[in-house]
Amino acid sequence: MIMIDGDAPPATELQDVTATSTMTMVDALNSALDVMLTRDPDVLIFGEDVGYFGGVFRVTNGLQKRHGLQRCFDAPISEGGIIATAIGMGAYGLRPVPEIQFADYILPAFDQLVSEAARLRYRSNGEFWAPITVRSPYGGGIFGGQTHSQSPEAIFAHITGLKTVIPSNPYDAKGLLIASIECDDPVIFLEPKRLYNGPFDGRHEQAVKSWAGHGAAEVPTGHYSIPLGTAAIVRQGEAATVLAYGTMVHVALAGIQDSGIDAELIDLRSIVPLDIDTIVASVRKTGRCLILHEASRFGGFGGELSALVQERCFYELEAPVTRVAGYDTPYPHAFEWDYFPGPARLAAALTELMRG
Amino acid sequence: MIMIDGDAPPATELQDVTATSTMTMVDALNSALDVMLTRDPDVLIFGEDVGYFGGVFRVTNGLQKRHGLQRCFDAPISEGGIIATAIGMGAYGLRPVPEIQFADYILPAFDQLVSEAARLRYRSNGEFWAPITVRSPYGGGIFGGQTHSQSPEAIFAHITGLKTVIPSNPYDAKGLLIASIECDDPVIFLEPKRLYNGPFDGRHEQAVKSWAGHGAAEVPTGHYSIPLGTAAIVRQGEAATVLAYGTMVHVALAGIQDSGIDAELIDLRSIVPLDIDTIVASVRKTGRCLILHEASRFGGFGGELSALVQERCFYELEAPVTRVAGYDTPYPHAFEWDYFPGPARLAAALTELMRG
Amino acid sequence: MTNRPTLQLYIPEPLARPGEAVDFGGLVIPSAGSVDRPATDTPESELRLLPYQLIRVLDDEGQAVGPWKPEATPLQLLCGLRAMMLTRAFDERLFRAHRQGKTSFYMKSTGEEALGAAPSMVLGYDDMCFPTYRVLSWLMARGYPLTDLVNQIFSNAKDPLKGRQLPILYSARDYGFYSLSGNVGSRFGHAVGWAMASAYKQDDKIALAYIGEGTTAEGDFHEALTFASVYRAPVILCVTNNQWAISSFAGIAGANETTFAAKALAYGIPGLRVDGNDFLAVWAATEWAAERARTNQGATLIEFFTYRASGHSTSDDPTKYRPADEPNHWPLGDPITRLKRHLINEGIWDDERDVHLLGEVDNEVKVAVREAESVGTLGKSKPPIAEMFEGVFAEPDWRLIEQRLEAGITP
Amino acid sequence: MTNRPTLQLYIPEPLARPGEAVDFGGLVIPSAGSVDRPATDTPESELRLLPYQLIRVLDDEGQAVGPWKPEATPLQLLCGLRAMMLTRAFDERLFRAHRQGKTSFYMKSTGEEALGAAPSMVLGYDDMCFPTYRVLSWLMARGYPLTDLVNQIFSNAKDPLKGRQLPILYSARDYGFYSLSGNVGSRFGHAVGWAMASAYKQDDKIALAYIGEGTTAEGDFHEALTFASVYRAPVILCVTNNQWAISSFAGIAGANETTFAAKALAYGIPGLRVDGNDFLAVWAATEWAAERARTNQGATLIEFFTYRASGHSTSDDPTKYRPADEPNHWPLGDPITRLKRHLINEGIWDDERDVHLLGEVDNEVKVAVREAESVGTLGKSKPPIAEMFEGVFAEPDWRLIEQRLEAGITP
Ligand SMILES: Cc1ncc(C[n+]2csc(CCOP(=O)(O)OP(=O)(O)O)c2C)c(N)n1
Ligand SMILES: Cc1ncc(C[n+]2csc(CCOP(=O)(O)OP(=O)(O)O)c2C)c(N)n1
Ligand SMILES: [Mg+2]
Ligand SMILES: [Mg+2]
Repeated sequence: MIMIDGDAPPATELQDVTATSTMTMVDALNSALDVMLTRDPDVLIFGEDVGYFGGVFRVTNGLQKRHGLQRCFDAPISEGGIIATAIGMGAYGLRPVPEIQFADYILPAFDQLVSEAARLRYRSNGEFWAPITVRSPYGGGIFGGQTHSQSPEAIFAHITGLKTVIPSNPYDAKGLLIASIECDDPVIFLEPKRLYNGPFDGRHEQAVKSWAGHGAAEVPTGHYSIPLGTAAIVRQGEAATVLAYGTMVHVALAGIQDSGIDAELIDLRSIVPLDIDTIVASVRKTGRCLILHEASRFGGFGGELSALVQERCFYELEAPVTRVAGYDTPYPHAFEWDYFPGPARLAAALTELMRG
Repeated sequence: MIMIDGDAPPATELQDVTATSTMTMVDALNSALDVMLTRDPDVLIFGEDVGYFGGVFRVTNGLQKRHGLQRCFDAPISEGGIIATAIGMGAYGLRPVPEIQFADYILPAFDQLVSEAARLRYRSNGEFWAPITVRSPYGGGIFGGQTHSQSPEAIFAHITGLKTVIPSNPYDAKGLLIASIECDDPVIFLEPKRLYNGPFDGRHEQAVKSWAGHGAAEVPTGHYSIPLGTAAIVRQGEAATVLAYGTMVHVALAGIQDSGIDAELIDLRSIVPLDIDTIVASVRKTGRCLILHEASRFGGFGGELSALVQERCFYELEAPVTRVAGYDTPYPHAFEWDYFPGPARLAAALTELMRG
Repeated sequence: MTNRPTLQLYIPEPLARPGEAVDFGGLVIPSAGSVDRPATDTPESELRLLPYQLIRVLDDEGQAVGPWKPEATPLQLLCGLRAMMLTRAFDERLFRAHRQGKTSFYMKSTGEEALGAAPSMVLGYDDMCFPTYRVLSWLMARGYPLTDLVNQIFSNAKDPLKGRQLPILYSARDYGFYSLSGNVGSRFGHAVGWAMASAYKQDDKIALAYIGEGTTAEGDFHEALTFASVYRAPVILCVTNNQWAISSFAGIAGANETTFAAKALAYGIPGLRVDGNDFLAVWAATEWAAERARTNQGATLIEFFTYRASGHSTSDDPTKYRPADEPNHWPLGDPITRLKRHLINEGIWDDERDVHLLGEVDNEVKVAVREAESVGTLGKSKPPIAEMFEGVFAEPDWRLIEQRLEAGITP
Repeated sequence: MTNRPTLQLYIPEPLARPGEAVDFGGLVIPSAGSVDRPATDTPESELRLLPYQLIRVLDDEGQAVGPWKPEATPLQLLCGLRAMMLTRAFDERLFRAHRQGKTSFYMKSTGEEALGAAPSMVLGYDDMCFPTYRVLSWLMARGYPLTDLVNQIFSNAKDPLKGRQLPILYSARDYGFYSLSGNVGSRFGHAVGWAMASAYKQDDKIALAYIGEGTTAEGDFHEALTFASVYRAPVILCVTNNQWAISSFAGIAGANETTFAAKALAYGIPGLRVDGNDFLAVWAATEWAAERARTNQGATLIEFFTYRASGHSTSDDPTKYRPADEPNHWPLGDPITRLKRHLINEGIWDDERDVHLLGEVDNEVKVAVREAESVGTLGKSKPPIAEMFEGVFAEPDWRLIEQRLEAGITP
């Protein structure tokens, strides 16, 4: 389903839509939370600085004022405590939407997410479960240095019982966040912070773009959701398949343009559940596959994608599945643009892929 | 270098060897710790129940008595605290060898390992570093249920700055543990607990085997080390390459025998650093590759291996790189042998691989 | 920088090891009834000595004395006694079942039976307990079906948890008993969140959580207490200080430096230190804390001072690290014996009835084990393999569906 | 279960928000000199009121009074004043440098300059400080080269951390200043391990660690204190309670329920609560705790009661969540002004010299910035790209070697 290039989202994905308005990704996420706080009294939000102040990225701005102190409040600086509390609330029957201020700071809560949230339903044979949605800004491109830039999706994708969702534009962000909150499983909802206020394509030397004018920035003001596990075909093409998510969707689009290669670009939107059918159909068609992610390459989610693609499309492949990713170093402050897998690296790899 | 099937370890890997003795993996690990406590006053051990009692798997048995209270002592039940303390000691100049009682319980310390141990040298430009070796029993096959059976190696392999080592026999266990302790980088040293007392090949319905009589159970009593990042070719073969580590090395050997296929079996021994040359050379020769691990398949380390192999050997591959792994469920108590990727699954996949 | 003393690393050690004479370090046991019982709305600033005292109700003669004496009825006390005796009988038999190879693992709560039983009776069925693996007596006090327990322990075809969990890591929602996991401490904060949710919904349910004294060292403990304090959650947070954490004595968790009840002071909430082998004191302390929780006064931390009379689990041999006769010297006695003496003292119980009850609970356990055995012990019977793939998510995704097929299960 | 009160979820809120009158809740400030100074070997059981008091030395007139008055020499105090003024001048100019686009990020420590400066002078160069991002004054008191600081902030070719770190996350081993990381709290336990290592080696070095009051909620805080207590580590653990954690007031970390110093009671170690804007009180408390550490008496927790007078960082606008004039009303004043008044009072300082010093430190900073600018500001200059691949491990593995080539770097 094409939507980044200005097409309207397909009607099947919409419900309840009365009007749209132009939104940044921050606006769209805020709107999703607002809609859910309004519709469901069991939804509540807490996290560091999310209450009166409205979050360091302003995603929860105004929600405490509009919905009351109990619905959106500040939490102690204790990521483990935040997630443990959310799980307990979830087990009670609420649908908490905790925020972790940066995805880098999810790690102190890793045990809660893996040993508890992800396993509660299974081990209790369905007596208890944790319908929590953990929102967290992630990824680089903002000169945040090592601990405000990381992309930890691979370590979640490996955990049985967790879902991991990553939007790339305002329209998806809202629809996927609503679907995540309504989902009865624990969801890690990673928000590409570099996309909060504009569709960044990796051309960092160019002027900053805003969402205004982008097709996916026209967002319904009401309730709608995008089913988790459905990828979006952002660009149709015949020569190769590019798999990406988050910021890298825009980088890929730019890189494809630069390369002049007629690549098909798939925005995974959620990595668990993964839309394997869309991926396989595309690679069967193109015979070539390139995976782009910002996280370090080794052990990253690209490895899983690469393995899946060659397991299922081996005999259709005309060249090795290729990965373009961050280097196997920590995220370095001064070398942000050297580390960042930008459009030039993508274009070069794509060109190389066509030679294979 | 072949050594599981009874051959003597190659001389280049040995130093200081005066005598050997028959050891279980527990004995060999204990011997490694003993040797290092004796040689280096900066080596010390702490962890839950490792002191007077000698560890729930007896790996530190007798060390407190032999080397003194300060060299091997009990720690509070606080995995985060244990690793944080070890990092501080490492920064001071010691070489702590903390034990985490089960790898499942490393998770509360995940932030310390990732954000601190792995990054300290990089971010301080070498002013501080953490030469710690975190020992932890891992893997299943002992009816330990969900939280005493997991194999978390994939989430470490993705972390830049961490090394991850996994022995499969007593000889390697000692040599690799000594190398890890002597290494100036933080090492996650995962001990396949099902191999502690015998070479388990996944044939759970058969009588339990002991290490006695196994070639790799003849272990030098003195100091020697095996360089991290060198795989061992456990079985030479021409038809396919099987990559495994830990318990799965023995399972693979059994499965290969059952299948009757002349597969080459590589024991990775450390997954970071990875001996890519040995892997690539083998797959180039055989044209087929199968990866076996106990952890859940999705997002597991097999994905990285599969990606690397097809990136580097695509034009030599005659069939898709195949993964045999635990299912994408938590580790289930009653279904241990259904979950466990045993020799039958390996043999079937290998047979299938030869058809490809 | 000269002339400085040489630093020394201090490693705490217990007073006695195997082969040495038992030494409880001259443990001072205040007499029963000696601690004041403040009103539950007393400000925390006036409660700061409580964590250093020891609340006891039953004296050495089995009299219930002092301000903490609860208003439990004779019938309630008899039910409590029964629950504790049932727990012990169950533990004995299932421990043996493990030795006989019928299951992979078992853990007893010998000596700590009061800690689950009394709170289970004080709290309501709407409330929720967040257990450790050592509070089976909570379920016993509520009549949880014994056969279901054994089925779980045997992971057999009738296991209520479908073979997914290690033995004794029960879940029993209808009995106010939250799902256990193997990780110690990681549900302590869930209790706080659950209690906050009840307050958020303006309901009237409260939560109670247990944690071992060894496990108080985990970050989870502190995080739970911080949230409980900041949001004044209606929760009772209980440290079961049974002196041992596997082979590590309580000093490794800080017991040489202060009491576990004193950890309450860090959060500005009341901390009670209670004789955990005194059923009435446990009852009374739970009531006090429950009243605080129910009246929007927030959380209470309770240290139950007790002793782990058996080994840690079937994998453990305590004579390897503590004097073999240490359990016999525990100065606070045995909770069952002490409650029994009290009931005899009160004239509502006698030795004859006691012997009869012992036979009765033992028989109940025997019947339950036999029933479970008829379904099958570990490995002899198990739920359908399809159960391995259920419950990972609310709905399975393609991976689970494919793998179920791969495992030979037809849909 | 009927007739129970309805529960209510309590969410703490600060007393004043933007547009409202500043309200410090009638904060009671005990007079300087009013708190006893116990001997450093006093048992913890006799120190349990200390955490609820407030150790102050400088009174409103700038007199140093009471038992905590330290023996710092006039020259030491002047050096302390200089370090604080230098810190403030540096903060002002580098904050502006960020506004001018010369770097990506900056954080000031305005109002908290005493917290780094005094301990830096009390401790030795062999000791180790485990800093937060808000104790630049530690380095200033030890004469760390300003240009190196600015080079780090600009991530330029002369950045001592080779462009790998976010601005201000310094590392300065030779100055007893441990490597900072972006995660708050995660080095608190390193200080304990480092101190234990010193004791293990029978050396005489001690450690000092800082943590923000907001960050005390992390599990790391509790774990560090547990280890420090159990092993009696020679470490000083300091909570810098500056009332705010980004936009969250200290009540979100539990400040409404008790003091941060009282958290010491949970571990059976002494807890001091100290006027953090009083250079002499900070000095004296550090000396007391250092003496305990050096004499094998173990750890001390100190709460420095202070106020974050500026925004959290360059990304923050504090007028969005607190009254704009709140900083002006902080009842404990400004550490620089107060020390200056004291020194004038003592006759060793005057306004003229002060103005001169102000110009001097400002100029020093200006020169350093200019020097760093001549190397280059962020993005205009950086270390060789090869540095990105260095230091991941002691020796690079094939991945780094391959990728270095891929990035166009010839070996
Ligand atoms: C996170 C975690 N770390 C370690 C363990 C291993 N372990 C299981 S029980 C136990 C001891 C717990 O002692 P305590 O908290 O005192 O409880 P008790 O057994 O005495 O009731 C340990 C260390 C675990 N299960 N989980
Ligand atoms: C583990 C972690 N969680 C969250 C953050 C985001 N963060 C950075 S500073 C800060 C506030 C810290 O407040 P406090 O501890 O009071 O220190 P102060 O800034 O007041 O000195 C937060 C939440 C972080 N850096 N690390
Ligand atoms: Mg215990
Ligand atoms: Mg603060």
